[in-house]
Amino acid sequence: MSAPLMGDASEPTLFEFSSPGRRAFSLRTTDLPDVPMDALVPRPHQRGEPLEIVEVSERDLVGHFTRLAHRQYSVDLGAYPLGSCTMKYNPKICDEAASLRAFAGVHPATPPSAAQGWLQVLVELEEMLCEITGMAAATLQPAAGAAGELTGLLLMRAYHAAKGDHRTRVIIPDSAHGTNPASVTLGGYEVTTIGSDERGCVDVAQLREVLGPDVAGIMLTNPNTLGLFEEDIVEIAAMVHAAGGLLYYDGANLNPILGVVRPGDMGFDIVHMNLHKTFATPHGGGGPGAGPVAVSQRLVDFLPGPRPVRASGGVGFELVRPPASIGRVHSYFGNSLVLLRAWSYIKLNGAEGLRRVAEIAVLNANWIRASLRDLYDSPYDRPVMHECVLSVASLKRATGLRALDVAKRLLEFGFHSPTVYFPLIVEEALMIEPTETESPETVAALVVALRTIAEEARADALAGVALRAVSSPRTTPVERVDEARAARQLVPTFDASSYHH
Amino acid sequence: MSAPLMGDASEPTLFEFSSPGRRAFSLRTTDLPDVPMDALVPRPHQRGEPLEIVEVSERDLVGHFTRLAHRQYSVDLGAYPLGSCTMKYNPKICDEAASLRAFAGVHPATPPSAAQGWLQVLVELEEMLCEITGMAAATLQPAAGAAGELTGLLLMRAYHAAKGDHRTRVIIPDSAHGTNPASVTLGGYEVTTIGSDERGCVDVAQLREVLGPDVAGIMLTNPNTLGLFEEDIVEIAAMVHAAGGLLYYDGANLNPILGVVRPGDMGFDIVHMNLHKTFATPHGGGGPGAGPVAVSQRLVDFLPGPRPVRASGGVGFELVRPPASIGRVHSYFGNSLVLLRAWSYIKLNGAEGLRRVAEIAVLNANWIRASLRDLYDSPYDRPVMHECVLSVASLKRATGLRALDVAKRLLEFGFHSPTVYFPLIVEEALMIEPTETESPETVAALVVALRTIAEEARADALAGVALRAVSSPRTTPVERVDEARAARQLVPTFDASSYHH
Amino acid sequence: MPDYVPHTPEDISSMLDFLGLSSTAELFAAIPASIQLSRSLEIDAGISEADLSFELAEIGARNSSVGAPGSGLVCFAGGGAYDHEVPAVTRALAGRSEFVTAYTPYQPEVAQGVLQALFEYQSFIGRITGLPIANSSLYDGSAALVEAVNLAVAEKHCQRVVISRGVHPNWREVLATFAAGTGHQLELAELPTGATDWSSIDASSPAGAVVVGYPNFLGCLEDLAEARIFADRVGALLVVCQDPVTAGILKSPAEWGADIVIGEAQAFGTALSFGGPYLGFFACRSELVRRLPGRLVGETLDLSGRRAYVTTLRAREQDIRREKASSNVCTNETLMAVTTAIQLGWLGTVGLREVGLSSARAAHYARTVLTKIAGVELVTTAPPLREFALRLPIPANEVVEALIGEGFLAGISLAEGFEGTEYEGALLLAFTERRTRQEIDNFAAALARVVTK
Amino acid sequence: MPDYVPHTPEDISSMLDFLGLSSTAELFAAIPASIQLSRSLEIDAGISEADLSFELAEIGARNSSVGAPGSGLVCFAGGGAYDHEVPAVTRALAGRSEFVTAYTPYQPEVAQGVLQALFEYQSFIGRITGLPIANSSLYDGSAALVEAVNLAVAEKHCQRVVISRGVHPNWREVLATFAAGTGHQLELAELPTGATDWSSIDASSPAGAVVVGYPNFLGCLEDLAEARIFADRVGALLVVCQDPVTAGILKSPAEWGADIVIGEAQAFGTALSFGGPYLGFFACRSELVRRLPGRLVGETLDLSGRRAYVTTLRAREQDIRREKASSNVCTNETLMAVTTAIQLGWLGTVGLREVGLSSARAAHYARTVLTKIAGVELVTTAPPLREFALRLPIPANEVVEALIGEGFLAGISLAEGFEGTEYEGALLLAFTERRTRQEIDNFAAALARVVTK
Ligand SMILES: Cc1ncc(COP(=O)(O)O)c(C=O)c1O
Ligand SMILES: Cc1ncc(COP(=O)(O)O)c(C=O)c1O
Repeated sequence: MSAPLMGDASEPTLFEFSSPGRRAFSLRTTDLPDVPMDALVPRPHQRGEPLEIVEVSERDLVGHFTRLAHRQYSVDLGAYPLGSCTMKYNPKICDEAASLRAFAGVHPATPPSAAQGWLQVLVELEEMLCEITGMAAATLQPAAGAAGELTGLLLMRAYHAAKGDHRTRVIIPDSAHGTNPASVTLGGYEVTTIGSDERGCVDVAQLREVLGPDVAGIMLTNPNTLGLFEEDIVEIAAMVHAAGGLLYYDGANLNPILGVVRPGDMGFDIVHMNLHKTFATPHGGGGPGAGPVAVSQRLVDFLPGPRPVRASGGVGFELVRPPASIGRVHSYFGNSLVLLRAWSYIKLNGAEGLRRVAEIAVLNANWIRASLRDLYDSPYDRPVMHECVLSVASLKRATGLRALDVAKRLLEFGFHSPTVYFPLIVEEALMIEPTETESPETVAALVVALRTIAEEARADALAGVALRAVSSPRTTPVERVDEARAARQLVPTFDASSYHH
Repeated sequence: MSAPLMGDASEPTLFEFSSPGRRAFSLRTTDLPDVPMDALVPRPHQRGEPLEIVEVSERDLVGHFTRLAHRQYSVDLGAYPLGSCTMKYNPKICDEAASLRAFAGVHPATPPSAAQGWLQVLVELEEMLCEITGMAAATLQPAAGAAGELTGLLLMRAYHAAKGDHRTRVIIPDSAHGTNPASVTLGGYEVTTIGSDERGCVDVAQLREVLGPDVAGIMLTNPNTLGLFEEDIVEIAAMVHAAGGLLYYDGANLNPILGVVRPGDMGFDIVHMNLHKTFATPHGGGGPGAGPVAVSQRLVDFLPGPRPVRASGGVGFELVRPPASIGRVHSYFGNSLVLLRAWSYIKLNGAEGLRRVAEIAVLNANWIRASLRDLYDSPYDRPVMHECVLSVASLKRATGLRALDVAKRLLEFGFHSPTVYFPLIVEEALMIEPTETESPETVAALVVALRTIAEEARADALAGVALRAVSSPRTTPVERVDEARAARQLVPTFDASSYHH
Repeated sequence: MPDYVPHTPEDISSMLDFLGLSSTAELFAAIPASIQLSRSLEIDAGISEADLSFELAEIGARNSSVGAPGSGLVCFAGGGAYDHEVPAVTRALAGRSEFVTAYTPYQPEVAQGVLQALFEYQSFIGRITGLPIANSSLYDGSAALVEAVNLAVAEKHCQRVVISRGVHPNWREVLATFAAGTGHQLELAELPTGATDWSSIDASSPAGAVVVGYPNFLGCLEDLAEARIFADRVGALLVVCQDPVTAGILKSPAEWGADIVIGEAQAFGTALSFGGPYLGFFACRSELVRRLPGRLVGETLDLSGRRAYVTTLRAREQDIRREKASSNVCTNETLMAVTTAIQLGWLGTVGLREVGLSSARAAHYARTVLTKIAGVELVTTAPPLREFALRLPIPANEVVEALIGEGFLAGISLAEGFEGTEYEGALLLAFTERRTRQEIDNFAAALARVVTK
Repeated sequence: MPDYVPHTPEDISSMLDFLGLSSTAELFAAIPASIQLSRSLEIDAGISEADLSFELAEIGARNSSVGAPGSGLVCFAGGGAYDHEVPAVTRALAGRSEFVTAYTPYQPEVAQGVLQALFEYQSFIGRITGLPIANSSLYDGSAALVEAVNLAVAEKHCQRVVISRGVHPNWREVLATFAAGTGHQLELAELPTGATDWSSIDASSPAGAVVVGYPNFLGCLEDLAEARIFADRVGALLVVCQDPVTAGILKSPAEWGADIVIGEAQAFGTALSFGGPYLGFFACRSELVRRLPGRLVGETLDLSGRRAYVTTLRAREQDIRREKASSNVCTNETLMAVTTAIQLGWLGTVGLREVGLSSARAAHYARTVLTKIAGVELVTTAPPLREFALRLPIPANEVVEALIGEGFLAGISLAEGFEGTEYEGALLLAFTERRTRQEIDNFAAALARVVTK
């Protein structure tokens, strides 16, 4: 198997580098007696056939994964304006923090007396997140946003149950992220979807209609997924509370409100945060994340346990179980190393730094919106918060250009694509989130690229030729990928592959 | 300034990302009194204009150098068969060794009592290198091969001088690496070049002619740069010694002789080694290296100092000055972290591992030679050691294909090029060194690529069209680079650049 | 303090100008003034990176870490979190910024690196579990368990779940937490010998899932044939929580008839990390693929016919199916899956077997040595493999505390999840290929001192 | 033991077959049997990577390192090797395997990464020294000094070299070592005040090079105007050994009239590393470019007209010019040059100035505090900057040994290169932006204890 690099051949799977007898591993010398297999494993449990996984040299292992890395876009390579994902630059110092032996080498079953450093970080992080959100306490256990949502819904359920109040429905706007309705179902509730009004905000009238004694609560994203702040939030909170419901804040995108406004002050009872977005934990290609959930005072007793707290004696830290705890939601304390990164990030930025994040994230997003609204539709034509949603609808009618084509063509300009086709309520949506770490120059270059794509489409349509964007990308490691084929002829593992060489 | 990535635009210089007021750095809080400049620096020494270097954000810094890295070939990306360079895979554990605080954090002025670990590594490495080369002692100070050569020549000079013997010439074969003659000049000697015979080896008759009382010594590379073992070495050694000269072994390429044959046993008096080749220190894009020099007993007293040795008391290690030391050849102890890597590499491989390196390096090289000699010329058609030199001469005459074109076209197949036009005694030379870490599959793929290139050239010539190889490479980060222009219109810094944007 | 935002004051004012604004405060005009924060956050001022390093060192010194060459505690704790070898090469490759700073692979054309690595991860998990389908990661072992039970319940339309007490007690607790939402009914099967006794469970009413560990939390080898028979009797899917490190020496759960195999794969290259991020793996039979939770990468072609990878069968997922999705998982543990693919590549066929064998060998030796100490005895009789629980003359939690001072993390003191059983207060020890004879002998001596004090 | 060679026994035998050989031993048939090694090397058997880690930890524990947050010695030693801040970002970028595992950029089409980084390094060095030409690295400060003198001597056809005693004593020694080959005659100018006194040197006969430090080894600011006058008087090129960390606050050597500026750039991102690998920088006036030692990267175009970089004016180099080359250097310190480009990008204009200022500020404070200790006094009167030498009541080497036990690397005890001068036995201290008031106060207290004991 050769090792294609600069050329445009694809990279073989690791399995195709395998050859019996090759090895990369070496292990400690243990000097342990060499007990025969039969003394270690009863016959019926012993494997018959050896388990063949792969046999490669360290050299081929390194070549393979280094080449794979060269086939991968990342924040470190360039701008990644995926809406709702907050792909900001992540300080390298946080990577180093997470690789310190003194933290990374601690076993989760270490008794609290020997893990005081970890407990301190967790408690301090909880305190800082509560200050940021304006809440009373938080659990750091949920491993990602969706896990936080479900935890929040179980807290809601426990709260109502403790009052003997049986409620069955949770209200979600149609612009919500898909995890919200999915979490509601797993939380044992029914979803009631409500629409957005012409401003792109919750339709308050509709909300009033669906509120009732069976409503456990409402889940809101604010700013919502259109990048718009729900201006009626105070009124909404009063309405929901009046109906006996709780307000859940999807804080996946906390970036634009840091130091500006706090969910607790808006009237929310439960807030989850995506530390892997706002607090600069790199996204790892799809995780790990961390989705802490902060709550108002009335929900504190229900939080998951064990919970790191300041020791009752005043010195040090200990683990406690809240009196009416819903129980664990993670094997241990959550994604601790992600939590350590977030702690580090907040320490580095401080109060002013965090507010600056919000200001510039919002400034960048508005600048982009203002620079593109003549060429792309701006469905709810108002200033935005940290991201803006544009639409390719008019361009599509005029030229055939789709949001997907814009996304693919943009790759050829050296940028990652925005989020497309979300939120679902906007036709041919492009959801652009520049974040605060991209410079004005980079943001301007992104605008130029997006303008070029629109203008190319117009020119091509006028000339009656096929749109350039439809055959893009061509300068990427592979050309446009056949997604339908993947689903039709499922090849989920190398063993199921038809490409044996 | 935008940040081009997947596209084929070139990457701006860091200076072009600069904008006044941007910053990446942050420093420790020192709480030191804020003394005014005039109290720190006398007026005449104070800078007038501020020194402007660059002002960029950490985000742009990371983006820039990550994109530069994506424009760079490396061993970790694929095979790098550069002859005479031994671009083998370097175990990652050695990188970790070199980054350990306990080693990397030691100041060179630390007293020996507080640097015993370092001295132990240096002494043990010296001992292992002496065993590998069959010599009595070594200095680890030279920072690279050429520095080792010069050190060796100064040792030669000191040796003769101590005997009151004034000699003026050093003999070097015409196949020698360019550093050899350059070092001879700096060592204060004149170069006498001798030719190679039809076997590609030292012309013994010619050597006999040039030997005389003014000859300080001879520098030999064995195997020589044709990849051939100097079969007459025993006779040569006897001749040179009889004439009162010393034998210098250019051991830059020690790979093929590890555990097989030792320069000391061949009769050499001085040996330099390139640890950055044989002992798996990554080459760093052109350094750092390490070029220890090992010597026979009669030269030990002349070695550079300070020299780490086992303490005379028997416990621990100390620094001594050899009685007739030529003096320091490095600011401190040499490229210590490179030395630590080499120590680690030898420890990992052990005696059998090192011999295996030699065997497989030689096996791979011979396999390549045998697989290509029908299409490329094999000027000295004999089995080789760790590398083989082929020639494009016949192909050039038949088709116009040059060694340079082969090199450039090979890049498109995902391989680095071999060394070209060296050694100088072979017309249109391709010098191929696969090393032992490339698998048979990779070596075979390299052969296929080289065969394809030759066959393409024949086909193109037959068809009377321009050779494909002449316009290659096209799939690389830049196309063929205009070297003449670089020399003609020298632009050695950004400030001298005509590309201000 | 460091500043990760590139905008200079001039940048800001020219951008504000363009927007017709005169201050950044105006950017937030849509937010009612009544709720805007009128003060600074009460968070300390930012500190420099250098100062942070010193603070991290100071706080970190209050932790006892394990496994560092030449320092730290020697680790005998396990329970889903193990001190296995992580070579430099795994750290170097998994730490590459292209993997670390990428998002979920939404644009496959520029995400082939992550996608192919995940495809290879799925292929490895397929081989280790013996099943044809594996997803591309879940949060941790507990999350994988929850998803497995949800799948089984949905498939069988039956919310009764029979779970062995031999499944990790924390995972069982997570399952119970989430059952408050789903309404699943959980029933516990006991461990008289250390292995599960299904006979005491009512087999006359149906169940959706039967869940068992292999080896189980107490380190015992379960008779999966019996578990399979029991699952068939109650019409349930058989969910096996596998210790994947044992895959090289044990029959695969699929061979025993498992329908779903899940577990924790921290052991393959991920640091102990005080419990996270870890890696939940999930594999199942082909028929179940349309209920698979989480992401699945499939092989396909690009327009020019080259092999390519993409996330597929996405119609199961929450962003498309919303409240009808097979799971709510979105962000998962991709980087740990990539790490695992690298680590398994490093171990290879021989290494994986060797790690399993060496771990079992160390446990075997330690059992012999430790049970020679007066008052120390094995609490289980079922066959052990690389973990085992000991009854000690004094409470296990005291022993653990005492031995930290001697340089050992002695194990896990069994409490939660074993209340009222014979295992409460026992010490659970785990062994990996990194434990040497010397370490075990030293540990035995220290343990003997502590329990006879 | 690990095996980094991929060949299986089957691979080997089939390759041997193809070559018509029956054993690997036959591959070495060209080597006379009489000299072939008939035994194994007497080197221990290979050990595993894990075992190596333990061995490294054990040996490393016998070193006292400096500067680690929260542990190690607090560093007051300098002399060309400084404890400056190295941020995570520099380590991360300079550690990328594309930079680390590349060779010298012989094929520019696939080496634009290293070439452009070197071009940027050259540009930085140009600005720091104030000169238009900089090469792409030499081994260390001493090698740069040797090359500078060689260039000057060749340019001026005069082997007399006048060098200030204020140049690093180790570098002076290296220069002397190599002068045995070149035949240069070295003459030392003394430092009565701590700065160089050229007046006692014979100015009537010509010289090729005049060499001076800025600031010099004792930390003093030399009057470069005087040095320039002296160099002109003897017809020599003026070579200045610059501490580049001071460039942000001091007039550049070029402004003072230097022809060649060299020095050690370890301070910009490279670890102390027990003395290497370090980085010798080299800059000169344009007219001297054809004698420039080492590699030079230039900007050019590719065939399609895009900006590209390549090593240029290669006719100076040994592989082309052989015995007539301007230098024998081949492998240099590219990775450290790349590191420096990254580090200077991180520092930027403001950071570079700040580092210089803070270092000077720390030295200023320390001078005040330390000279209050009875019997401790400054040995120089020339203006100091960020280093200075103290006379102590007891020998400096004893003080250094004693203070290691108290957690300090107190400085360099002056001996070699200062024999017989008033500086012999003094303690040379250096300061960087990483030294805090607290550290200096603690150090002063410890020093007072030691010298009054
Ligand atoms: C608005 C919103 N809510 C919830 C989520 C889910 O978070 P996670 O992916 O961490 O589960 C996301 C992120 O994808 C999001 O953008
Ligand atoms: C045969 C030979 N001798 C000497 C050298 C010079 O070594 P270095 O580049 O380390 O100075 C080399 C390497 O380039 C070489 O291949």
